[in-house]
Amino acid sequence: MSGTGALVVEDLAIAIGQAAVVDGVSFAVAPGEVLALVGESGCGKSLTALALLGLLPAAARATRGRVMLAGCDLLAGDDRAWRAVRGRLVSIIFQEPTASLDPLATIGAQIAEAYRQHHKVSKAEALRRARDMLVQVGIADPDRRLAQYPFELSGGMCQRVMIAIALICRPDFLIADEPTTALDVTIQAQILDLLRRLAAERGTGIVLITHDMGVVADIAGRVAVMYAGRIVEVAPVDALFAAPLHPYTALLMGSVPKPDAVPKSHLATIEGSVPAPGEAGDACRFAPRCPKASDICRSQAPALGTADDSHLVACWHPGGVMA
Amino acid sequence: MRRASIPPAIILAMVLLTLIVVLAVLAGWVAPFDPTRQSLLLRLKPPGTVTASGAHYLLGTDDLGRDLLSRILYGARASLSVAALSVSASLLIGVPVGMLAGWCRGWVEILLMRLVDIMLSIPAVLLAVLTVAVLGPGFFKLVLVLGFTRWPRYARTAYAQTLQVAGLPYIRAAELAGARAPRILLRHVLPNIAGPLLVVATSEFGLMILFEAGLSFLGLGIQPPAPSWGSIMSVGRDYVERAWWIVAFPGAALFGLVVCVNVLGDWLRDRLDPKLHQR
Amino acid sequence: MWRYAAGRTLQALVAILGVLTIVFVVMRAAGDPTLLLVPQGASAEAIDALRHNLGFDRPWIVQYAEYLRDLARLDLGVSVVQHIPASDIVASRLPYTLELASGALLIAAGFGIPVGVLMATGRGGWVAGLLGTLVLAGQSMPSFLSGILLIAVFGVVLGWLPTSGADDLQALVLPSLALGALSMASFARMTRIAVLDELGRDHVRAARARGLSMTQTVLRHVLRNAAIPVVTVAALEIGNLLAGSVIVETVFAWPGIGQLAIQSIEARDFLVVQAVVLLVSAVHVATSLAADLAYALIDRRIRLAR
Amino acid sequence: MKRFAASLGLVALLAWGVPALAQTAKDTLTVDLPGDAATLDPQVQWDTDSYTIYRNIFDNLVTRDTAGTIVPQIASAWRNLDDTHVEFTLRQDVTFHDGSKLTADDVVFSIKRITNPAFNSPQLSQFDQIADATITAPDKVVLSLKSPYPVLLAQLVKLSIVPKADVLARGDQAFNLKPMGSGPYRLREWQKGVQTTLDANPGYWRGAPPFKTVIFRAVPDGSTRIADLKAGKVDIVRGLAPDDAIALKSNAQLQVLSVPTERVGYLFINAQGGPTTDLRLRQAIAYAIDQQALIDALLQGYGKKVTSIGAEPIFGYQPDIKNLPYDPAKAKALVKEAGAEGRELIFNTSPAYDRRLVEAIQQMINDVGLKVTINVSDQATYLKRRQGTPQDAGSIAIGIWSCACQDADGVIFPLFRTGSSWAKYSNPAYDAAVDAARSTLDPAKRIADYRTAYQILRDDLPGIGLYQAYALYAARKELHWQPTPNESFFVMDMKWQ
Repeated sequence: MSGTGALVVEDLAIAIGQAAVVDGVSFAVAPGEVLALVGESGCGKSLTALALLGLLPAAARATRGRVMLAGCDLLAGDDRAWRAVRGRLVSIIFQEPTASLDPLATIGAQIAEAYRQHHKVSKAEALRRARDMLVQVGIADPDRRLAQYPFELSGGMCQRVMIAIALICRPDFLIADEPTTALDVTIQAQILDLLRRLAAERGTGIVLITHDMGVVADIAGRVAVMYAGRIVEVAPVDALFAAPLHPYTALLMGSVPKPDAVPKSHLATIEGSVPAPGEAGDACRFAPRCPKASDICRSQAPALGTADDSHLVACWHPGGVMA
Repeated sequence: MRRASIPPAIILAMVLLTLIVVLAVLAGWVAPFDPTRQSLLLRLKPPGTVTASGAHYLLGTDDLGRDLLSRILYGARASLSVAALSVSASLLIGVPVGMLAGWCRGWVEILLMRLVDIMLSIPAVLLAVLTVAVLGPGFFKLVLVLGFTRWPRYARTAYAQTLQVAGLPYIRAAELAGARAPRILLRHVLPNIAGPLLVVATSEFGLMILFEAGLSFLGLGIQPPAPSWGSIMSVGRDYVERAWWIVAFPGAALFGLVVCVNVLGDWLRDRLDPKLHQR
Repeated sequence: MWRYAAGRTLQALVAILGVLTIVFVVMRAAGDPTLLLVPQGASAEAIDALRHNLGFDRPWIVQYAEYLRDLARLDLGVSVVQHIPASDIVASRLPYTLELASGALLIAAGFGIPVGVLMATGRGGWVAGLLGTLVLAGQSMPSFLSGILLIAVFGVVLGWLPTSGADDLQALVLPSLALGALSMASFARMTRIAVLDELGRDHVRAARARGLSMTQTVLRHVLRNAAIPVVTVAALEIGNLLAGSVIVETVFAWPGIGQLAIQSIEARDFLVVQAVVLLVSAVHVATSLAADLAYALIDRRIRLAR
Repeated sequence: MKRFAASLGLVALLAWGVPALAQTAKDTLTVDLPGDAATLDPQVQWDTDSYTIYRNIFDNLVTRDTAGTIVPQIASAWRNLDDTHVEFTLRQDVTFHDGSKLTADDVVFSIKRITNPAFNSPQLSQFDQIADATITAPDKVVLSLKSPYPVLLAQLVKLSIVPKADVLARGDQAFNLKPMGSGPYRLREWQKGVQTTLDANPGYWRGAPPFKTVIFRAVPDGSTRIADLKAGKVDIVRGLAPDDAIALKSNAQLQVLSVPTERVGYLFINAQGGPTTDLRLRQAIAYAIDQQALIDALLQGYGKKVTSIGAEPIFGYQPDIKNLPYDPAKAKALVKEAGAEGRELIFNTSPAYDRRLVEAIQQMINDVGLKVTINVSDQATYLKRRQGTPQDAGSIAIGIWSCACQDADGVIFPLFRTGSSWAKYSNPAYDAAVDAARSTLDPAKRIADYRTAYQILRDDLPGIGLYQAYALYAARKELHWQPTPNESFFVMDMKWQ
């Protein structure tokens, strides 16, 4: 651990055009911690992840907030500053491992490239380190793999390669954006295991983005629930599973089968649809779908407030279980 | 994101293009002279010439003493309609052929695509010259010739795109749901392949004007004395030193048109391209 | 794969035969060369006699059968105008055509591709806009005009380059520019689309996430991938450049296939036209075949990877 | 981008570094022609570019001097034995480029070769009146004719003498590619489609040729030819437009060489098909055309008004039989009288004819109440139509005619004689006159016959003479040369000072 402290996101807002798609998101990840960022697709969690690395697509931009690492605001930095961070302090892995590798470059070249980007070493030296890294992520026969092209590898293998790329510079933080969604079940477990060990043994702080509560239950330490661009609840995983305070979380939980059931599960359908960005006005964004919505919900958005020391929720009527 | 504001360059291009089209359509009202009216005593007069009788030649005269401005305005009509009609003709032939080949596969594909190969490998200029020789010259024959020689490019694009799109899950779903092929092709495939076709069509638009110009240079374009931008320029090139205005003005007009059409084509394609909107 | 290649080759041969047949028919429909060969004052009888002796009064189908028979023996016939085997005439022009086509391709790709990359990566930048506009200028000037302007400026006024002819490599510069300018815009737009496409892919984002700068990413990961569609279209452009150079060759007195083709058509020198068409369509069909085969090969890999 | 600019600069530097060729001793004359020679065998191709080149390699039986008079070349003298037999006396001091002597055998071979129908010479029609050629003495050849043929000598100007032994030894095809003659220049290299290089024949019987080397380049575009000349790449160019000639006059290093030729610009009017079968319309067209305006404005004076289809250098031309004058009012009246206002006339043409002339004539005829539609096709199609049936030939067409024989027999005979492929006109009286003029050797009688013929043409108007065309060349100032009315291009007659 290089000891840069926590990765802190404060009041982050992202807009596409005039529409705010992420609005006032704040959270922090400590070294060695696994924070799960959960929510339906389109809730802004992937954009938040990309913002942490300054990789927002051209159409989107961060309009407010800070991303603090080692006392610096990354959002205030220029591209050069970002490049120093990416891959060295913070890395990211994506949902589609096969698509995330350059189809025309060898595995070895791509891993070595990541190392050489931040270390002045020879190609041979970088390749040696790439080989070590492949071993660490559990790839057998690393020498052969180094010379292979992505299309010759399976999806799970590719994700291991992605992780190897992400970790080769020993970053303090790893953003994992739905890392297992595209993989089949057994591989999924192996990858999650790899991430868990990473956090435990290396002290890497992990932000795990997922919509899969099963995955959350499996490895997360803390959970932040996002809904329509806002964080609606933050809690340690046990507390959240024991007593979700936000109606949305509760609904999400309700849709999760018991841990011993099939692990790959999705959110149950929740009636109604997410409001389009900018459409909600001042109201609580969940109000249209919320069974407990009252007048105040429809006129004023609730702030993220403390329910108990480690449990935060943004709701006018927190707690209780729905009928 | 869906309603991203239109960049000023695009607005400028739209305005310019509209202006050119409107002027071409209104040539009969706007043009100060009959574009074919010669005056052998007023050959090669520079822009701004005013005769004793008070006739004002704003852009000068050509080698037969005709008013250049009027010729350019009428020429716009000819050039634009040649380009528009021949591009439409190529689209009408090429796109169905390409889509059919990409959709049906099998012998239909082989037959159609080999036909495309045949047409593509006959040098267009040669075919054009030969066809003019056989059919005789004329505006609609010219359009036919151009449309007939250029459709394979659209067919190839439509074919490649249809191949890609036909494999997409929702197309298969529509097929499984019992939708008929023509409906699927029209409703689901066509909108998906429109972007690349648009790029081809906008590229070809300018090329068709140049193509007509080339035929004019060889003496086989729009029949004289009717003007087209190409024929004006092919005359003017012989007078580049003595009467620069004959090539300069239609050249500038053509440049403006080509830039506008291409820029708009690229912009429309980007808007139609689903990939650029994801992420 | 071999089966596919063999089938495609066979189809290609049929396609070439198709081209020859179409051109044969259109050429005959356009009339024979007798009137062009005789002096102006020749009597009607003299004209008919020459036409008969040259065999142009026989039914087309007989002439066609004869042509096919000779073709099968790899005999392309003797030009009625030049009294030399058509194959010799075409062969003597081929090197010039190849030179000009490569020169033009170099110019078109050399300018078009970088501008296309700039247009795709630096979207909205005024430099890219300016360059893009310049490239489009190439597509908006007829080559008979750009050609004579290039000659006037670089040949006459500045005296830097030869005004015409094909004596040396210097003489290649201006015609290549004039011809290449026409395809430059195609290359730029194609590259722009291919690069935009590639920039939208996950592996580009992944490369950026490793700390690569935009430039590094484009150079190391985007260009190579974007090259595939660009090369395919470039292959199609080659066919275009081979024969599309009629006017450029005429203006610069460049003795290539294009000039030969138009002169032979105008002279109704059937066998030379057929020989030119045979060559051009063979090259064209071969490049298209190569592109298809390459695609079939690459496609399997890409599809697996994506 | 930068690198390209740099290499462009480098290329420029290299070009700059080549020292300008010293102008003192002129070794090489470089000529730009519109096209390459189709063949160099002088007996199989008769197009201007080919003969411009090959006539410098070969000698002809007879030739014309600068004034246009027929003078000896290989034949030193000739006389008519009777109406159908001509005896030629041959020079004995002429050798081919390989050193072999040019003999009567070669002359007879050349005549028999070109007149052999199986040889398929397109020029056959120029010589098909020759029935036989026989050697009567080592230096004497007698030509026997099918009938009295007054233009024999004028046609023989176009007969090049080829070496029998060489042609037979190497075959026609090889001879075409590397021809050998007895002329002032011999072929060094023929780069097909590019250029032809000739070397001087130092032992030429008429003296040493003026330049050691002559290069004929094929440059199809007129503007490029002028650029070549201005850039100093070439010394003389053929095929100059009048407007370009005017533009070049201000250039101190260049000159325009021009001469009125035997070539005549005329307007064909279809008397057998379409609206112009009505004589009144043909007359209206004749009244509608302002010859002088065409010559002044479009030909810039490089053309001379003619009164009928002919010109000064042509034997039989009648300057006093006048065209109808320019009188648009009369033309309008005639159109009205014929009830033909707004009738459509097809004006067939090809890129070979000056587009501006065509458009100007269109306007002139439109101005008197007819409606002319221009129909441009390539030359082959144009010829097919023009020489096809009267219905296909269109109502009017421009022609620029030369028989290279300077005789009315080569002009109005093929144009209007019944049965000729060009004629869309038939008048027995006219036929009788031109037939008579063709079959007598008496110049006075021939003149009288052509007078009759021209009078009939003026009355019937199957065509109108427009102007006598000029041959226009642009050259470096140092080149001294007088172009000739028959448009020959003999380097032998040039000088560099």
